[in-house]
Amino acid sequence: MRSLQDSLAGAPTMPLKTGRAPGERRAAPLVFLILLWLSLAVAVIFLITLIVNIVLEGGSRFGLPLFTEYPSSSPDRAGARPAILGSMWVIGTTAVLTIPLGVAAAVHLEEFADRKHWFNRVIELNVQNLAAVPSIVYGLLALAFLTLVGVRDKNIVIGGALALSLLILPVIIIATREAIRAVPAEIRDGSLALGATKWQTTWRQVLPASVPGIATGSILALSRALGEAAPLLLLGALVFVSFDPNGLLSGFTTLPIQIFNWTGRPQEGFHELAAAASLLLLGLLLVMNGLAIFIRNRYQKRW
Amino acid sequence: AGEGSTEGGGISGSVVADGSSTVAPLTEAAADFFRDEAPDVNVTVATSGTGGGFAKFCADETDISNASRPIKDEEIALCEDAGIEYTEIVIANDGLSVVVNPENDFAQCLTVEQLNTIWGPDAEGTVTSWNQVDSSFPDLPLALFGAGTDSGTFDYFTDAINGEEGAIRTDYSPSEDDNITVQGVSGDEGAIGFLGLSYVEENPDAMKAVEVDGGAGCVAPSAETVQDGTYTPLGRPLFIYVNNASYAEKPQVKAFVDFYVESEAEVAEAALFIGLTEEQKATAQDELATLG
Amino acid sequence: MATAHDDAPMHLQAARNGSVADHVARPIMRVENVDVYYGDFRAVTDVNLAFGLNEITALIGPSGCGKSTLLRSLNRMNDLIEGARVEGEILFHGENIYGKGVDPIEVRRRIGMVFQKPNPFPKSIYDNIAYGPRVTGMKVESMDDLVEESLTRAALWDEVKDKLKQSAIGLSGGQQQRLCIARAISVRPDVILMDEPCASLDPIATMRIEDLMQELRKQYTIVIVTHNMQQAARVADRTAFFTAQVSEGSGARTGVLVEYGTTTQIFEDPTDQRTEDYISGRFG
Amino acid sequence: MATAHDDAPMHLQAARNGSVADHVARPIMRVENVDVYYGDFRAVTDVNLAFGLNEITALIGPSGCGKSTLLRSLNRMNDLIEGARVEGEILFHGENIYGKGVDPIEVRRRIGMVFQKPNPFPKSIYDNIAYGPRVTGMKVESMDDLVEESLTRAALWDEVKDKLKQSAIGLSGGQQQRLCIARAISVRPDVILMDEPCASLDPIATMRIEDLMQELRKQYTIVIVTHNMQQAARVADRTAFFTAQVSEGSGARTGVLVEYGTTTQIFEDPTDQRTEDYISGRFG
Amino acid sequence: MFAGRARPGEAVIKLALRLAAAVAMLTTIGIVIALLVPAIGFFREVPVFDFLFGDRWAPRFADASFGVIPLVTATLWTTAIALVVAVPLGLGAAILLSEYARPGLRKVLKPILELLAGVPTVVYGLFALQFIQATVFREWLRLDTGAFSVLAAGLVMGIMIIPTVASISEDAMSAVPMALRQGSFALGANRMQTSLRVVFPAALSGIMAAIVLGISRAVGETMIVAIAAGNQARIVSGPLEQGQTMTGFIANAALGDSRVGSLEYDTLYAVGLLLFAITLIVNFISIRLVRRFRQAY
Ligand SMILES: Nc1ncnc2c1ncn2[C@@H]1O[C@H](COP(=O)(O)OP(=O)(O)OP(=O)(O)O)[C@@H](O)[C@H]1O
Ligand SMILES: Nc1ncnc2c1ncn2[C@@H]1O[C@H](COP(=O)(O)OP(=O)(O)OP(=O)(O)O)[C@@H](O)[C@H]1O
Ligand SMILES: [Mg+2]
Ligand SMILES: [Mg+2]
Ligand SMILES: O=P([O-])([O-])[O-]
Repeated sequence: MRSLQDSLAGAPTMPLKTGRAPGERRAAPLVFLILLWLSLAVAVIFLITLIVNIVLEGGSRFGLPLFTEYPSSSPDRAGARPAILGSMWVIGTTAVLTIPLGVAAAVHLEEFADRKHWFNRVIELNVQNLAAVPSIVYGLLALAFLTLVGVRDKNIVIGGALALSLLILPVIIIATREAIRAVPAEIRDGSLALGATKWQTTWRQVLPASVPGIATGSILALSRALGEAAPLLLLGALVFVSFDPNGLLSGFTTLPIQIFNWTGRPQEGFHELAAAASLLLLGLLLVMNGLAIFIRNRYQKRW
Repeated sequence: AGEGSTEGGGISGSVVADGSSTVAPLTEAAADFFRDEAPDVNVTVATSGTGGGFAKFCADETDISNASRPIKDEEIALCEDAGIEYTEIVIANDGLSVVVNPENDFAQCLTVEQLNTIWGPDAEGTVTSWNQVDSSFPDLPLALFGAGTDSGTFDYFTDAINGEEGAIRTDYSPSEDDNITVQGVSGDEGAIGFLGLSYVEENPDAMKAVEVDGGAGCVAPSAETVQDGTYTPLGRPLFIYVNNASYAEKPQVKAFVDFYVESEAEVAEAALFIGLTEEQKATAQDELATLG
Repeated sequence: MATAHDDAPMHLQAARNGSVADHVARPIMRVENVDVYYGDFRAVTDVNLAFGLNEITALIGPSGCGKSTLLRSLNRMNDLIEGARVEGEILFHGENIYGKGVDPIEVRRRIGMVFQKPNPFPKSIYDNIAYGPRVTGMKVESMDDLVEESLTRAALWDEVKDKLKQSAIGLSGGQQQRLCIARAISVRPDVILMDEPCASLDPIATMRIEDLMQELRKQYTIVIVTHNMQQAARVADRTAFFTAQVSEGSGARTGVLVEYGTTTQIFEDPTDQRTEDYISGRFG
Repeated sequence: MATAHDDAPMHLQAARNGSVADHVARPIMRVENVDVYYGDFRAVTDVNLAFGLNEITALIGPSGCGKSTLLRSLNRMNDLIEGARVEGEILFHGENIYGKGVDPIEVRRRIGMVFQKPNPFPKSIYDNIAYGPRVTGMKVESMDDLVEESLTRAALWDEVKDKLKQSAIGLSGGQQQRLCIARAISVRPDVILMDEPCASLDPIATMRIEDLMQELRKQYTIVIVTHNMQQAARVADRTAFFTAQVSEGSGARTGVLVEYGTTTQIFEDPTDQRTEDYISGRFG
Repeated sequence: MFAGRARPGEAVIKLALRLAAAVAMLTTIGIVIALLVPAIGFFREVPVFDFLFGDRWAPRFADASFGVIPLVTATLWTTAIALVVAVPLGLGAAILLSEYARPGLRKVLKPILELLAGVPTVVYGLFALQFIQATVFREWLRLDTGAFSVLAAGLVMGIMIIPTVASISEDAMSAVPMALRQGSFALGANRMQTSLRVVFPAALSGIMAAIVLGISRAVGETMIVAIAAGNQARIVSGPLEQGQTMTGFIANAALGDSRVGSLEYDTLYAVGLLLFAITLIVNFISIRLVRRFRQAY
């Protein structure tokens, strides 16, 4: 132990200016920090390379015709109009099917369910499991279901939406539960203590307060659905569609499928088109992610 | 009923085609052009492969079935059981091409026997190097790519080269997507693959077609050699099968098919195929007339 | 009152037999032999208390002795906690609020609550007040009048009357807490429970709330949990002192009522040593 | 000392000029004209204090007056909070710990800290103690001895010597807090800062920690923040009373040092009215 | 006095909510039935043993055989490669975000990272095939590899699952109480020591869960492997070889068409069932781990 004298002398036994040789202990943390940044940098550089690649290949094809033209056997006059509309139809239908269902399920699990009851425990476990089931399995499920109910042409908007809805339902349930959980208990207590019922509390306090979280989660889930190809492939969505889809029973193709289709063509022009469509898809996803982030940052309350 | 393109104007409804991915670009091109005639007709062209297409066709799920080979006996039986009557129409010609990597400078011409050596079921696991095909070839590992098992191309190739449909070594990369075959062949010096002529013409840098000796000397695949029948045994006709009932009852199907046959030359050109000979076209039109 | 073979201290005996509770002049609520459990854990045991009409009763005691638990069981807010269970009877105007056929929603309307952290809804000031009457389907002639009345009683009207449409989140902590009191009043309860209502407020805001309580007690019965003994001394008519008893066997800590009496008696002349230790700051 | 034209109260003047601080016999740390900011918000202003060698100094005052803020600035723990900034000088053995070239890591090793809630690492008891010496690269002859010594000084050795390999999470709250003290000791600091170290403990555990502080002060200088005035009265040699001053213009609340002196003086003979109000429980 | 009011509306609503939640269960039951029925048909023709342990996969050839081992080896390779990429990079990013980045920076970096998970897998697949494999591996690095490789597919898949690993690990690390970090800093530890010796171990089960979820993502990913890993079902013995994964087979088979009830159709479902079973098992492990990390402090 240091002597009293040392302390009284007014000078520390060791200076606070590190008593160690510079670099001796500084090197490791610095290298570590560089490694950390590097791991992020690798990911970001990869993303940039990917985008640059696509822009180089498809940038020249990214124009109005991509949006207005129908697919064609000639790359010069081909566009992705039906695929864009098809994506909108399928994603729109998916949203209408999934969001109310997902929110309702989440509300049940979070606000009403008796967590000890086996039924609810099984459902909870299920939701977690379903979130990790490969998307292609949902394609198999939708295919089997449509076969079972006797649908002949499985490549219809409602069929695709069914597969994608089941795919993102668990994602929406989980996101909604988190949003609901983030609403502080005090708000619920305050409402209930006034004589509000549980449902009134949920409907008037909890859900409005969790709208930003639900919106964020739903947008991200839908953007995932927008980029999915595998399950739709199983439903036979790899088709040439030369018309605008116009209803739930209409045939369709989607952007990712159209991209996949074009890359399978012999002509280089189609590969450029595929890149241009990829660019469009990436742009859409960027917009959706951006929107989600905006909502998250702007509206999510810090309680 | 007529074949005039102007009459398409008022027609609406849907036409469903499925089947060969080889033939699909033709039907797609036809659909593409047809939209100018009858914008309200919705034509979908799916690509389940020739066999898959017939399965749906005989289940009455489609109006038109694209095929890169003639219908098989068991498929005929299937259609008969379901009471589906149909008409076969030759719609274009193709040269099934055998392709190798552009770096490959030794395999200029291969005989059918040599192809059989490479692709036969017995070759599985044993024929792994080019010099087993011909001792003058270098000791370069073989890498094989080709059409997937659902395709008419597969059926046609196995029948023509190995003498039995579906008989082939399994240690090759089958794909329903021909562009993957292009990628595969262009990416491997020892590669060999088979696919439609259009892919060869569109990807001259990625691969080159070898000449095939079907007994009468080496012949390269081209429009002429296919049309004049000298590119044997891999020159082949491409078909569409039309559901008679659809043709009779759905004006949009009739209009589309009539248009398709009428404009086969432009369609074939757009889809990078070889058009019909005069003779073939006349036959096709006769077939339709009897349905008319 | 104490039986000879029982060695519990006198006053505890008394409480157990309900006799101290009987001293409350005009009891509006009575807590009789109440135990509160969380699952298997008994958080509070054997409480007997009575709350006098238009009186302020303070519940004091060290952290974890179950004050909040008991308070929440007085208006069935505990129902909402999974596994929470009340044994014994809690009588409101003589009727057991845990009795069969009792609607807990109605219980909560009649017995309002104010929490430790002000918890205004993220809505306008007006809507905060109007919420209770709306959800309970109260017949209201003029909501505007009711809002004004509630805010006036909570001594907040003058400060907010010009910004009723603004979000309640923008108010200061003290204003928020008075808003919560106004909100509790809006559904016309008989009793108001308050769980450390000033714990997160500064001294000036605390003083205002204390003054407000004195005002409110003319019309309401108030039960307040507080950590601040001075506060209890300042505002309460009666004080109940709780502590946590460690059971010898399991080591589980259970809250017990040590002593209950007028505030003057508890602070100046406690009968129990533990009360005295606590009051004099020896622990807690 | 006070200049005639200055109307601030006497003792504040004194503090400002450092004269009260000068009364500390053997100061090991001095706080000179310190303001602490969080971004633009000035949480504490104009503090002058000195901590005497081997003394226990208590910082008391109502919630939010900046006690924790000041304490954290004494060993640069504030560096970890975004936007936190210290103005003025904090001298340790005469050297400004915010001076150029000073290594905050070294500052923290020399000036240890114990927190309000016990925060043992989810590791074994042994590893909890060994952690500090290991990360600071202390040259240790025998880690086992060091662990034993630290635990012994923290009056925990006997209770845990047979389960050193067990997780520290399994200890009781009081044991955990003593473990945290042992952990702080293990790197041989000169000063130990404690921020309400007993706030989450029961009376018995509190008592043990208080006894321990008396023991530790023989070798260490201790600065303790406490809410519990009785605790300050029991353990501290000197007491500094802080309060929050509301600025008239902006309404911002800033912590100020009201009065600093021996504990006896502060509790028995406060010079400032606010101190007296606080001590006598008039607010807080 | 407290007589309850009848609230029939609420009962209906509660029932509706419960039914909505039950959809999750119906989905699982649906998956199991949808996969099991055709798979049973399959196993009537092909013994389970031959399926699970056979080393030749040639379901649609004249000389058919149904040994799934080749598909499994390809899946193992792509998954392993993906993890080798995603785990270190994902954890690095997670530590950076949770322990080093200020809130402002985090707000920017996290969404950028998350974008990686949003890129359509078709786009990734093409990038793997045309850029990584063709340009980088063959042209620039002159690696001895063909048109496809499990390495290119696995690598890109690894990048894709970085956000999955990073985001869940970051959650786990952020959940470690501030008090532990403060305890460490107060002892004179630096940020690296605090991150690695205190935060990381405390968050370990959450981190494990993140990795396990990454595994199930990689096993189930379809388009990238279907496009870039190759289509030849053979036992893969090195990263530069091509191979067909389970998902790759399903996608490829779906490009053709199989009649309901045919053996080809059933084969699809047999492989689907195996895939589902694998992800299910992996997932249960993950849920277990997450549960443990919730209890930790
Ligand atoms: N929701 C709960 N589930 C289980 N145990 C609980 C719950 N709430 C409180 N407890 C336990 O019940 C006991 C009493 O807690 P309670 O909050 O009523 O104490 P308190 O006297 O209000 O303390 P404080 O002064 O800290 O608020 C404590 O041991 C606490 O851990
Ligand atoms: N990290 C922070 N960022 C911004 N402001 C802070 C931060 N920490 C504390 N403050 C503010 O600084 C002021 C002083 O807080 P501090 O925690 O030091 O008070 P305290 O005296 O320790 O109070 P308590 O007794 O409640 O612990 C308060 O107004 C508080 O809101
Ligand atoms: Mg409490
Ligand atoms: Mg503090
Ligand atoms: O698609 P195919 O033409 O090869 O059947």
